[in-house]
Amino acid sequence: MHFVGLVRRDNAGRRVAWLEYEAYEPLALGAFDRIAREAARHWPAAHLAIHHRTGRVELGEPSVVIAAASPHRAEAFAACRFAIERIKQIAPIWKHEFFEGGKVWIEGATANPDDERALAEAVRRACE
Amino acid sequence: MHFVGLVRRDNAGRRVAWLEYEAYEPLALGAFDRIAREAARHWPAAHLAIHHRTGRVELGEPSVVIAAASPHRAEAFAACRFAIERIKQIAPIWKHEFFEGGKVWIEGATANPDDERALAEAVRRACE
Amino acid sequence: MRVTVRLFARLRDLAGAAEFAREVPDGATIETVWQLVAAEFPSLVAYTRSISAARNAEYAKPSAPVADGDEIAFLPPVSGGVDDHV
Amino acid sequence: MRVTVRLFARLRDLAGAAEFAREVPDGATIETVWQLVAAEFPSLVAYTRSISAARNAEYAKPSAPVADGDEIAFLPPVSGGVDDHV
Repeated sequence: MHFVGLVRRDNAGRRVAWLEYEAYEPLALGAFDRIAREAARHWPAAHLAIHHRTGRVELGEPSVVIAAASPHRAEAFAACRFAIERIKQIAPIWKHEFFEGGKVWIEGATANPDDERALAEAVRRACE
Repeated sequence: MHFVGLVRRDNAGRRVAWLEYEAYEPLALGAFDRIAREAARHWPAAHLAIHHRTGRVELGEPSVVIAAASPHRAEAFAACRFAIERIKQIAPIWKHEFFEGGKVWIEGATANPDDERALAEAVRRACE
Repeated sequence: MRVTVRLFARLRDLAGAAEFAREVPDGATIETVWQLVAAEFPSLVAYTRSISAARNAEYAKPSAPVADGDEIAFLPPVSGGVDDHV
Repeated sequence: MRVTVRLFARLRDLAGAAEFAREVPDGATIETVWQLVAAEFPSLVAYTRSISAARNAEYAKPSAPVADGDEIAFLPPVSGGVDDHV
């Protein structure tokens, strides 16, 4: 299965014009590997592939794509959901939102791959 | 997001050669509409599209594709998972498995769209 | 009155017929039609408790009345979607 | 010893610099490097409690020692993936 995250027009009451994603690329690729290994511990049959755009991304375009394959659909769903939650937690990627009248860096979570509570929350959301 | 069900080589200890899906097509299309309406009651922001192959399908080919779109990823995941569970419950589609040395009709659930327990189970599996 | 009976998947294989017209009595229900079909094709009797039925391509209960010209379909347990390993 | 400091996203905008080399004392840790950077760019001080750090493109704790030639990156809170409406 595939999860595709699309750039939305509306965010926090602002009308988005476009986004620019910035990544610390070698660390981001390492984080994707880490996420795949974490998922494999919980859903051993599932295989993950993760891709995230960088640079300018227009409205309606995909910013992130996750593919999860498994003989069992429950594991594919769980691994895929886990991956998107975990990307938001630990992937060193930043969203620069350009809207009518300005721009703003969106800042979410302080990335800490060793935070066991965050990991547990991602597993919980993955709906085993 | 998309869910793609692929034909597997191994089923119940048999080495599958290919599958043939048979559908009662007008009723199947009606069941897909019904599933989309049911999903909309639980996850109003999610939109579903469902497609199922009929006839011969080779190993590794997709047999079923579900697309779920929603502004909120949780709803997309839930509606998509709900749809696959519900297809298995009520879509008038039958799998004829051809394996080395024989063939067998796979029979699962007695289709009953009014079975509230089955519906509740599909909602539960969808992981709201 | 006259209805068209449709059988799918293993029901069709057992009966050796996918679609045929039959005369049914006035006041017949889905269940009446099934009993006539099962009497004609005894190999179908084992499915009496597990079939579903449809009338004119909509799911219908056994007690639903049938009308002249209806298409009455009998469906063995379904197996669409993906493999049921979970 | 000498390390390369990298700043990303809003940290880079605030400092007006993406990458620069700095001399750090022997025995320095990630935290030492941050303190030097924050002293040089006071607008970064507010991020002291919310940054993450990496050493040679691997996440590292504040207490991790740094070595000559290391690339030390400081990362504001991340926001990849999809919008956080749920």
